[in-house]
Amino acid sequence: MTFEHFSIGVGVALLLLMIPAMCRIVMGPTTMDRIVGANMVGTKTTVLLVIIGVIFGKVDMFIDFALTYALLNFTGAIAAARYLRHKGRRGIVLASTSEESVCERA
Amino acid sequence: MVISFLSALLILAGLVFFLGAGVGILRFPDFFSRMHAAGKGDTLSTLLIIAGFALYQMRDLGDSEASVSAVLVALKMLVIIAFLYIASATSTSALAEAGWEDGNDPVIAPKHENRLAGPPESRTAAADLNRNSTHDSQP
Amino acid sequence: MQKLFATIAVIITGAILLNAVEDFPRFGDPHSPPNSGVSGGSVSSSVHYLQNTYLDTRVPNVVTAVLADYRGYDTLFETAVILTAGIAVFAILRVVRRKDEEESTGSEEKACSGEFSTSDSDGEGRHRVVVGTACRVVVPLAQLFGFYIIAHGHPSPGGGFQGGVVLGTSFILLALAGGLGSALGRLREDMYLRLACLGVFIYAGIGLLSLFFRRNFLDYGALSGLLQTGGEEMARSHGIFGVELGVAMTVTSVMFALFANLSTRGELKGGL
Amino acid sequence: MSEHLPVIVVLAPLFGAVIVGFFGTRDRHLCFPIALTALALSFVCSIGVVHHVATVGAWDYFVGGWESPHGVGIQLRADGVNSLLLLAIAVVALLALVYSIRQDGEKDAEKSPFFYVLFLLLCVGLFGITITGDAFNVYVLIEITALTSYGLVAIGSSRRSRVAAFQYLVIGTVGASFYLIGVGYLYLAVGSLNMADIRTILAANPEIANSRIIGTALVFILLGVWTKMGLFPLHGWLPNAYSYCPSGSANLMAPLVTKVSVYVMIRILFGVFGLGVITENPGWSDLVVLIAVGSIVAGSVMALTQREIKKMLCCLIVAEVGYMVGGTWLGDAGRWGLTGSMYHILADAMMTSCLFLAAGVFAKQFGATRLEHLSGLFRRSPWAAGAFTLGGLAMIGVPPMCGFFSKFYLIRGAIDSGHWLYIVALLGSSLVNAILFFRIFEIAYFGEVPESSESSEGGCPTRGRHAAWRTAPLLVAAALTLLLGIFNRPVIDLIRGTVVENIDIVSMQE
Repeated sequence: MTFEHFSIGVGVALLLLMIPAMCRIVMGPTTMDRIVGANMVGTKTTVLLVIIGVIFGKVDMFIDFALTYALLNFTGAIAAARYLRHKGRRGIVLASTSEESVCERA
Repeated sequence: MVISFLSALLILAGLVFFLGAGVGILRFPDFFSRMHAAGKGDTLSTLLIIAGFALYQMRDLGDSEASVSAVLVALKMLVIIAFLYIASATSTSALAEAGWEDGNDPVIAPKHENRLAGPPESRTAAADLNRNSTHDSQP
Repeated sequence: MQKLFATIAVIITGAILLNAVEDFPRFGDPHSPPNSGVSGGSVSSSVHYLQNTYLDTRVPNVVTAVLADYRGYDTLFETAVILTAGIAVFAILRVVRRKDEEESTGSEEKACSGEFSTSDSDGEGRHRVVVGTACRVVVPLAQLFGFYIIAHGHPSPGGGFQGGVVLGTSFILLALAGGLGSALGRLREDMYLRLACLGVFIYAGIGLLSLFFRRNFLDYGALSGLLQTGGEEMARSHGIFGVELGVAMTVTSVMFALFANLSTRGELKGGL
Repeated sequence: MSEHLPVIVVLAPLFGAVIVGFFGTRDRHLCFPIALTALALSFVCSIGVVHHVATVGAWDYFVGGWESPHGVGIQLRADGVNSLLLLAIAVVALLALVYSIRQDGEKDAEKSPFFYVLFLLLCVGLFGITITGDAFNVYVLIEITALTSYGLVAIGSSRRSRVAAFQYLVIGTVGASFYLIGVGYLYLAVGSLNMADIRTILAANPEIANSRIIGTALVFILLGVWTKMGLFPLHGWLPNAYSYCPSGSANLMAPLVTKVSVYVMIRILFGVFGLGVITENPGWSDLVVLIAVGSIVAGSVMALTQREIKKMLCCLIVAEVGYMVGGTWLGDAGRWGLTGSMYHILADAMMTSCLFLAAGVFAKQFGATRLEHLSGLFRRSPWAAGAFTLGGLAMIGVPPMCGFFSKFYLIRGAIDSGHWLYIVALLGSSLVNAILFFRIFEIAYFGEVPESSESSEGGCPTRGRHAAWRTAPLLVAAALTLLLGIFNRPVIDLIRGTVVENIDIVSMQE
């Protein structure tokens, strides 16, 4: 087994392991949960880009993509956090979240 | 060969931690513990996997022809690692704070509820309102 | 009713699109018309690009050469599209104040345009400390990386659009970390509007230079008369780089302009 | 420099826009002179292009010097039709620009530089679409045109204009993406983007020309272009967008954007797919003529129900688009329908420009936006009234005006090909136009001057301040409407001589 095959295996495993995060994006229950899931998927996409580079034998090229993607992912997460924080303080999300926390507590 | 083996070991360790993060984000009961799983497991697994690949790039360092670009690539991977190390922690912090102000409440065992109610001065009025309403609605 | 109509329209569109799939060339077929030209004789332009790019322009990356040289006329207008988007958003959203209000806002912007303002009036100090400290490390590196991408359009996938996005992101990060005022202190509003225009001007201006050497528009080969080194091929390579700089300027400033105007509803105060 | 005229036509407004954006924010009084200089340069260059085309013949220009037979670079091509359209665009844009000096008054003065930037960029898009010989380049320029149009519609401060701009944005984006899908399919089938190159490939390889990919590409390109021009079932955005935007923008967009889309349709049909598309599929072309008839009828009926002047004019645009699409698809042997459509693009640009300028003058100077406001108005402003009358008569199709000749050629083509329904719709729509305009003439010339006219004048502070700047372009537009009709012969000869004959040569080669 060469390292390329191993890399493909790692990539597939990463994709499979992303499924829980995807589930969290779909299930919620709050918007913040979805953003946490999306952030996790984004971080792993950075890794996947490196792996794709290894598989294609062009790591020097894909490493730039990975770095750019990581930067954009970081900016996106911070922006989402800032944006939703304002929303929550204005009391828009509260109605649904209070019900959710009641359910979980009960 | 040893280096390949070591890097494979690092990558597999990363996958294991990522599995932990995945289980955590799926199974933990409230936002903050899920955040905890995602933040820690995700960051560590990413660092380990990329470190594994960086190590693999250095496998034939003695070969003068390939070594310059290989070292460059490995250095770039280290830059990614450093960046993710900062960025992941920061975004986790920002998201957790946003979640707190958004009105997410941690799930707390009933007997500790009063003790661990969180720093009172940072609680927004909205969160307090939320807390009161949940108290009222409980049987 | 509307939904039903929309569904039917979408299904019909999809059916028409899929109708032709049967006649498509095989995926990755080296003999398909786009890859090798029509069997009737004429060579496809892609063959020409792959065979002659390095000879014509001394640029190893075919995509960059096609983008900025062979089809540079398209890219000029794509840059203009980005400028248009920035100007249009500005013209629609920006809230313009009267004279008496302007004075007060001017002083306010001055107040918060210093260093990373880690303490805000509305008690967000803690958040600003963590994100602000991280961004103090990240932003300069991101900007350096942006310049690297712009400069590396020749050998690797990169260039003005991508590098401009990274540079613009760095300014957005600055705004997220220290408040919009701190970012506007570094890239003022009249500055970024001018920079966006200047980018397109640089692009079109480099193209226009070749007119003075009695060559066609955007024929960078004419620049060899100015540069005096390396012949026409190197002149093309340098021309492509100059053009990428112009694109990067426009993209950077328009990205920041969009963020600033959209996140504050044109007030340019407060924001995220 | 004279060998670069085709590209300078496009570049002059681009540089103008950039310079206005750079210096205009500092000194707002620079905007208008810079914009005027840029468009005047375009105007002069387009005269040069028309002269060259009329004396020498079609003019190819290869951007970047990539003179390759198989479309490596981007080719510009000026021929009998599009050089004239370039001239028309330059004229209409100049008139709209002169009209729009300080168009917003003092209210939004801080934003006026950006109005000029968008205005000039819209001109870049229109000039570029007209002169390019590359199918993908058309898409890029359609995007510029569309984005600037959305901005120019939404720049009006009212809430209605923002809503109209949003509708326009959604539908316009769908149209542009349809065009892009079509071009993508086309490239997949032939491997080239150069229009002339695609034409030769399709003519040489009938098995490609008859494949489903090409058919789908044609359908999507046509759908996209029809959406952009507001043909009948796809016209929903048009009346709101053009009537709720500031009159400075409407004067540029209403006469030109739809006409340029019609031109794109004609160029794609005959420069890329070939005339065979129409003549070999009589069933489909009959259907398209039927749609065009529907567009004419719908536009006329909608216009009858409107009481607002600008909205009525917008509905008439829908009908006019029907004329041109129908004329293009007649498929008559004498090609008179096609000639009529091409001539009508120019004529309609002039007529619509004249009418919209007049409507703008009425709205700005007398606050008259609805028919009943016009009562007795024409006696108070005889010059504007005279110009509006000329424009209206041209729209109806009264002989010495340009509208008559385009209808004459369209009907001649329809008789040749036997599309009687189209003739009926054309004549019926002329009748409706006559009803509409004579109703306006009656109200405006013979109606009672309202008692409160003095106070309404007091309510319009802009009256008289820039009245001369607004009336002068209106008079020029009216004069051009008349002149284009009287001297129609050389224009028709140029259109017929260069393009229609070229099409015949190509279709004979097949």
